[in-house]
Amino acid sequence: MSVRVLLFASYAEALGRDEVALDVPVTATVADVLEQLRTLPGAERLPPKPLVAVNARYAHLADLVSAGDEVAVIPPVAGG
Amino acid sequence: MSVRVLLFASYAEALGRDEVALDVPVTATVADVLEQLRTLPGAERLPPKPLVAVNARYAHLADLVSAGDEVAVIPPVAGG
Amino acid sequence: MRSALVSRPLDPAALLAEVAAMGHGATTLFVGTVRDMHEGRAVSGMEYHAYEAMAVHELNAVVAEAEARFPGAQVVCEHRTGALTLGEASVVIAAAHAHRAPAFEACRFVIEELKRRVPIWKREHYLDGTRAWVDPTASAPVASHP
Amino acid sequence: MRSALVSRPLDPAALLAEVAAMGHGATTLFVGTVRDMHEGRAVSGMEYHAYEAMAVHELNAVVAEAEARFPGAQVVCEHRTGALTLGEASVVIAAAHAHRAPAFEACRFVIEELKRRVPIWKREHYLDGTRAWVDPTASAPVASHP
Repeated sequence: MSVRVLLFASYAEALGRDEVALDVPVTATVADVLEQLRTLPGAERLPPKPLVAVNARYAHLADLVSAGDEVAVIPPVAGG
Repeated sequence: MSVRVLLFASYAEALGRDEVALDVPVTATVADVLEQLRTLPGAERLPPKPLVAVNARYAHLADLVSAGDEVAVIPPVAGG
Repeated sequence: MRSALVSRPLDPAALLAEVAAMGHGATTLFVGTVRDMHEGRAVSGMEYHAYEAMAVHELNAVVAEAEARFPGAQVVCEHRTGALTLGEASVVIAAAHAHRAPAFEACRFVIEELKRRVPIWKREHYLDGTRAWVDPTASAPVASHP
Repeated sequence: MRSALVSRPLDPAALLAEVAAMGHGATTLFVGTVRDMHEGRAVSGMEYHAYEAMAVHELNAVVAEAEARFPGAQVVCEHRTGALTLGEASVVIAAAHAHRAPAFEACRFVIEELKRRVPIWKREHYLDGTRAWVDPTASAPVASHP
């Protein structure tokens, strides 16, 4: 199945894009999506365990993802 | 010697005036001024140890007063 | 730093502007207003009285102490006197600093110290036509005998 | 309660007015502004980026939590996005309550939680022409490779 991965700020710069579609198994977790993402050039600059959101809510690495989910990799936030 | 005593808010109401001149001995302290003040009608409504300022600065009961000093008896403050 | 006792309406935006500076990343503001209830009684308005010479001195000392206690803070405060209607501002404090913690703490310090020692008194007017001096040290307002 | 992510200049006075009510005796305001120095480097401006759908949700959740944690508090918050110049406000929080302690604490709660979890990022532009993403978890800004 396909999930849409969003990248922001320094992570978008690291991978040279702010969005990428990834193919993952139907039983994939957030951790599996990250592992797949790490095969892309520039992904070696991501930290070992970045914050992740699924469909705009913070998620755990063990959470399952579904086809069409929006998986966002969240750099350290710096609002205010 | 004479000192000028200022009264405010509920204390001014208690004594029915906001200012009174008192004659006190040359060696008088703030406590002596208060004792003299207590002879006036309405002064029984003052608390036993009110806050006092001499010449617009907080003072202690044992502080000496001088001729012409402005002695203010300060009700509980309620600014803000 | 600046402080003042004023008889005209207070302008919070003006105090915010007064502490603005390129080196400040954080500005806090406190506005005290006359509210419609106090200790269960319906309030119609408030009179603020001050021992003016002393209040001006103490208020300035409080603001100076805030800036000394939080180095780099810029603080201004104005307190209103006279008759105020419901919702009107009785006090405005603006505090700015490079960082937010001292900006918050300087602002809070000023209102706490002001309430502790600046010789200002207020008389509440109630909807039932009575009035009373507010005594924060008492459990209930002191009845007024005008 | 209300919160928003906006691309126009923020208006602190409007937020103060928004939380005004006759039952409120205390109103606090926090304004975050772009300052001219950060960790020893001269800053010329700042870009704020957000994961918009999520930032709107998280910001609203933070403001709702502030009102739940301090019952009776009324809180509004606006956060700016886009390019800001020095001295411009990036965030404004107004909190009002009958009493001052919860007004201060609700305001402080919102800025602390916002900085902890709302997905907003900022890129500093320096006077020397370089720029970098601000990483509050790092000791120094992350170099930017545009």
